[in-house]
Amino acid sequence: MAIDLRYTDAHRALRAEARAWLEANVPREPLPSFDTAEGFEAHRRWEAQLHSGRWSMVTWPQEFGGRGLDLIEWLIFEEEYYRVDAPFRVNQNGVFLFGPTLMEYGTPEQKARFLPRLAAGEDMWAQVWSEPQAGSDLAALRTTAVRDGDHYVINGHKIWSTRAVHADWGFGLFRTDPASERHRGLSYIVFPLRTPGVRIRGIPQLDGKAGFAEIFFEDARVPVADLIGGEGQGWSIAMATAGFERGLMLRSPARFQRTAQRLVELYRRETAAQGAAPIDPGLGAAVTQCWMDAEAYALATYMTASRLIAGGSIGAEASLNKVFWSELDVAMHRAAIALLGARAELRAQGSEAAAAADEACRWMDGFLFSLAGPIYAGANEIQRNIIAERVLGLPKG
Amino acid sequence: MAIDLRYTDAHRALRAEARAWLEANVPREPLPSFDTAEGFEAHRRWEAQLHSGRWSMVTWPQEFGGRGLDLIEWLIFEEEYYRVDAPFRVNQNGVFLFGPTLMEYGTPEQKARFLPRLAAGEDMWAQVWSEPQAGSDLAALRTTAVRDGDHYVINGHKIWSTRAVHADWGFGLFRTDPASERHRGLSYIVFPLRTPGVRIRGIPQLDGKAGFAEIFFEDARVPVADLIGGEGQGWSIAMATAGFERGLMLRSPARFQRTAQRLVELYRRETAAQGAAPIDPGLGAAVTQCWMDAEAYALATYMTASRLIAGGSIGAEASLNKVFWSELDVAMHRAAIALLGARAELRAQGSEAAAAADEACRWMDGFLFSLAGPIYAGANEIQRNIIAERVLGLPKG
Amino acid sequence: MDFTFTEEQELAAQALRGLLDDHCSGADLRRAAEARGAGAFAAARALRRERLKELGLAGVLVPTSAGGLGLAPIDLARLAEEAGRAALPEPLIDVEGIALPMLAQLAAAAPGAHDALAAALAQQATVLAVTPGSGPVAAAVDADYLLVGRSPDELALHRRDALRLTSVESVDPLRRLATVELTDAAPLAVLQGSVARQAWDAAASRSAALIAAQQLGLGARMIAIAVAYALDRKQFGKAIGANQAVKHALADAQMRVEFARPVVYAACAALDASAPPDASASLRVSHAFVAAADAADRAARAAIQVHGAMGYSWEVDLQFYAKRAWTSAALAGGRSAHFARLHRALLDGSAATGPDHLFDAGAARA
Amino acid sequence: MDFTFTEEQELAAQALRGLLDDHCSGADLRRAAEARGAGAFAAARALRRERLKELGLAGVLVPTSAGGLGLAPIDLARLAEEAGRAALPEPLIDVEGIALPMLAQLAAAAPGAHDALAAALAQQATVLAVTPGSGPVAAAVDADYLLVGRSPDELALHRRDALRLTSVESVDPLRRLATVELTDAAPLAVLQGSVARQAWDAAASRSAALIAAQQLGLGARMIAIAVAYALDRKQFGKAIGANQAVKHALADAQMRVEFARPVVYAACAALDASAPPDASASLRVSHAFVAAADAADRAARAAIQVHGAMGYSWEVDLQFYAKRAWTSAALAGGRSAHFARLHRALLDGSAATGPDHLFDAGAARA
Repeated sequence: MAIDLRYTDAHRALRAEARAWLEANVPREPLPSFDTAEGFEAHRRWEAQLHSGRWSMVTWPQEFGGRGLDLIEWLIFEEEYYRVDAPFRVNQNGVFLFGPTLMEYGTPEQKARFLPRLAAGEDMWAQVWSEPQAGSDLAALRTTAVRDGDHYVINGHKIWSTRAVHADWGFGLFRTDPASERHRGLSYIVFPLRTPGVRIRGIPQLDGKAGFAEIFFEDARVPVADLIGGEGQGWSIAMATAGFERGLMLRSPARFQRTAQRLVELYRRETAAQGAAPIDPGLGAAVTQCWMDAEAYALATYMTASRLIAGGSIGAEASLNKVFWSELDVAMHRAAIALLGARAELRAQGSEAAAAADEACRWMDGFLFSLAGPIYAGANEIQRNIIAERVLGLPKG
Repeated sequence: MAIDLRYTDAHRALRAEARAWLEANVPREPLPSFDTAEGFEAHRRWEAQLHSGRWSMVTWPQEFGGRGLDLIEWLIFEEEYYRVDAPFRVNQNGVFLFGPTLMEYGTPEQKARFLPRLAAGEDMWAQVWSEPQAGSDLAALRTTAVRDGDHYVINGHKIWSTRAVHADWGFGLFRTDPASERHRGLSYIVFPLRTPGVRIRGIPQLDGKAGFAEIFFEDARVPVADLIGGEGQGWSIAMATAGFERGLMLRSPARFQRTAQRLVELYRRETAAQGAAPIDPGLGAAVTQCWMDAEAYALATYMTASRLIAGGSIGAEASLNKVFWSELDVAMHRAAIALLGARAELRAQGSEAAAAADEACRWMDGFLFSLAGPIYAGANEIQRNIIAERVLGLPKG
Repeated sequence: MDFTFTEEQELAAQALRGLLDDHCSGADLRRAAEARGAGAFAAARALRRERLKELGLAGVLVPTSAGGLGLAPIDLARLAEEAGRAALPEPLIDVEGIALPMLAQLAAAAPGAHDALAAALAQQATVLAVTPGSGPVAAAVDADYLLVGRSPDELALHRRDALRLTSVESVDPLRRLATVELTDAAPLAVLQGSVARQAWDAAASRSAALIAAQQLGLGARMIAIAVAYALDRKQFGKAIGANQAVKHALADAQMRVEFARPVVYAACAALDASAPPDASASLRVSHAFVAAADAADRAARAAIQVHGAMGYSWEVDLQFYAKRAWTSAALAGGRSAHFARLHRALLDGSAATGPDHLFDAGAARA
Repeated sequence: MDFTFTEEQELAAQALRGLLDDHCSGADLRRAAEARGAGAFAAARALRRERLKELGLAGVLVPTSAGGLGLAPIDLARLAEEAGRAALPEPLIDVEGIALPMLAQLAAAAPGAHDALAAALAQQATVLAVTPGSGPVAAAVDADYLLVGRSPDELALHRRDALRLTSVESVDPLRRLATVELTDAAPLAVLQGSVARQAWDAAASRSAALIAAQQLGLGARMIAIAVAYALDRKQFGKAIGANQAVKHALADAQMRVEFARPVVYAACAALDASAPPDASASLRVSHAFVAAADAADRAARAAIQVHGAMGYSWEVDLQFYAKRAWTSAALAGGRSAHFARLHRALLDGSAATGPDHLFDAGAARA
């Protein structure tokens, strides 16, 4: 162990292999938004194509369809992935949240049933956590799954389920002990989203597309075999999953570096186009700060990855990551919107694909999407409480 | 009534009169800091000189040594005052806090005893509010003033008493009913700082000078005649005073506009001196924002003054002012320190007067002083609570 | 020296607020947005338009000699604020604050504009101005007449149907944008040279100042929506509005709105209904534009954050106000250009600084 | 590819922290500050200096061929952090990280520097470098030798008493500043031309990177002080640290420190003990300097605010760390110059951007 920030030959070979495959396979035109039916199917095909190159879940063990890459290697792959603006991962909740959870807590039968189909891009998975009265307070969940013979009978109301409108399976927390309170009595259960008694209503986002959904359960029957881990263990399993989520896997630094690069390019173009007109110095400062922060986030991730490879773990400091990337993402998009001026509001004419290809549209869509960053996966106010309490040791409020 | 932002002929005459007097009388060299004995006496002489021109308390009624100016006229005077960098008002707590309180709550005898000497610059007044365990929670005061015949016997410990080291009189809140709790049982009492049983210890500030003090009371006897208002009315009287304090009188917009002007001048000089070297765009943005905010603060004060003249009142929105000017003051000084670079840390050689005259020293002293702004007179966290609860109607925490 | 509105000005604003509370609620905006040009809510829009006519604002900035009310931009400030507060989709402020005074200037020199002015003053026709060289224009598709120029040295009046309009979609579903192109049709009337340029300059300043006033209203509305939500929504056993993080974010937004307010009012007060502003008034307008845009943006982001996941959904009305605030920040030259102008004026010494220069020139009008 | 320190590096840092906890506490700093050159605490300082010698750091960046330890700047990173954490008044990092490698370069070419290098490696003499054209230098009054240059093309060694030093007071009472002027005395040794320039360039980068590392320590220390105070201090019936406003301000400061940290380490890792950095490493150093200075400044302001009125008094030790953070931000060219350099490199395209460029060149050393 010693700080040595050079890639090995194996790293370089991996990068070259990934680059060659991606350049040959990444769709020439951006795919339409995966929050539309058309876009979802296009992204689903892309997941299958990724799998055909064995790039769909590079950190998974080979037995489950992965390459068994370590986190540094994963970072290299992600850099190549975002370098060519490859499509966002429609199945990221399956790949990075459910899959790893199942590998840790699932039975051999469950793994055999779910992992190969997940890896092959055959099943898309949606997270089914939140409820209308719970929000960032997950322990306040009320939706019940009551045992009835070989089944759980689910009743209740879930919300903010990302991409559940078009996905195939859901994984979530349910109260299997209706008399329980708070963290106790919750269980981790998976179910097909088309199960009878499950009604899904898309919730349109700021951009009008139904990127998430609410899910109504009315006596929906789910086999007991689809319980993950033990009954009542849901909270501890979910906390492990939430750790992954807030941690690095879902937020590639490469994604933010690519956005920062596009922002710098936009700034250069706009500055050149301004000619002699006075320049808003605040924009130059904002662009510079954004680039710095994207670099810092990438370096921090390499440092964390090294620490994890060396046997360390991520704890509450994952909350620092969440706050940092989500606010960086807002800052980058705000700067871009300011640079674009009156062009920012214009929607591209015609198809979803045209919108995805249009520079201004991409920034505006990205801006609206970025505003969700400080909210989902544990609102930043909650994350800051966690940092203060668990990292710094300040008292509960 | 109608928005008409032109000065009247009377306004212009007042401005001309003030300008002529100030230009003839303001000390050619800046006075040494009033947190030193030498500087305090120099500022005391300046208060007397101001009074000789009838400029020491322009908004006071003529009978008490003022000019009976309204708030707009006061703003004009203050603009002229800061335009020529006239000395800070060492007796401002007397002029703007105690004096107006006494006019409203004092007996005729008390007014006759205190106001003329205050107006003439003979007595300097210090505020004696806070206590070690109270801080921003004034209702937690414990220092007692127990009635014993014609006297109150005071015991306890006050702190953060601004300029008490060199001043003559103190005004503050004491618990006259030792069994009382919170807001009840507090009384507003004045006393000579040299009273037997009163021990004053200067507290050095960040700059090493004793700008405030803690005061220990050990059986200090104060005549009952020096109670202001009724026994137990201290809280309501103090709240009125605190309203003044957070309001406009203590924080002339002119002061911040003058600082913004110096900042812009510094920025212009430094930018010119940089020549071809690259400029930090963040500094240009910060300077511009500071200038805007200083202008906005001035315009807001004119608007409030107009409203008050028309019969309106200041309520919890005074907290908006407090947060705004205190953060503006920090921002201006931070920008200046950044512009000065390595020069900012250097202390002037020699006397206090030399320090006051030195540009870099003035900015660094001002920076350190500005950091107290978000803290004193009700910390900004408390002010934001007040805004949220009393202006916006959000619930108590 | 007085910095308070007249009772008449306040009453007019209250009347407009009442009208918009009734006819331009969040639910009204939602219906209009979801109809997206489908015309299903044309009746609601027509009703709102009729009610707005009853306010009697037609020609508010047009000289009395030309049949108008002869008032000044400051008389529109509180009304613009209310229009912003409601995110009014109709171009009330653009018509009365920007286009009509220009049309009156044109009509004074060119008889070909008389009919259009008379129709507009009689509230039988809608007139909008299309800034030369700018992009798509909101509500142009609904106008009867358009003022256009091939350059800032030309001010020409056309019937809308003599121009080529192409609808463009905005992220703000209530801004019915269209690009406007000239055809071979001759204008009904035309002004050229410095007179035209001055008319455009004056219009640009009025536009920036009145958009800033609308931003004040948008900001205040979004804070009010967030406060209502924070009082209602419970989490961890208490109203989320009891959390300091929520309180302080909204307090900061409120502070920015309240300190943008006097700048906006002073900017409006410094403007004339037709003459271009002097340099000092022009800087104050830029200041107002930046301060109000930033305040509304901060209110929008704070309010969305307070709403949690709801804030990111189409389902809360908050989005209509937020999108209006963001798109407005790019109008009238845009926030960055105004900020850059202030920065340059400070750097080259042309901006007045110091305590005795607050009302140097900017307050000349009254 | 590895981004973890060695056990040796961590142990060395822990040893230094232990030493400084014992001999460079807040109380020690206070006594030193209040003595202000009166020499009353010379004994304490001498003791600390002796203990520091026991760490065996002398010549850490000097090549083994020249009698040093032959290590790299990254080996000093964690030590610099600890020096910052303690606001160490003695120039440990300036001597070992900046001056000694330069002296070794000089001695390799000019025999007149041999004695000074030998004495420094034997810990019998202190050597500091005075950047050409810069202002007053901290601790120069305590040095035995000074490296100076009339320009960046000259590197000359002088005995301190052959130069004219004039003490200057700093707002940071622990920075014993002096201006340094040349006299007629001939240097003991001198290098000229591009070799000298490269030595100065390399020193400037090491200086910026190691000051950034000290800022990390300062920031962390101030947060720790504020946390301790917020746990202890009660108001409105509870520890003030239970307030979200306090929590979130300190959480933000912590975040800025933690995201400056990898940048600082990467910058140190990209540097060589004597050769100047390439363009990419140089930008990373600027990034590290800005990020660390901003993090420490934010920690300072948050910690002062958390302390309330106490934070503004001389009586809490916090001030020593805060003043060090602020004065440090102006060293090594200063935070604004580093930020401006990054901005220009982005604007002219010379800075690498994009996901595959993170370790383009900056990580060459190892």
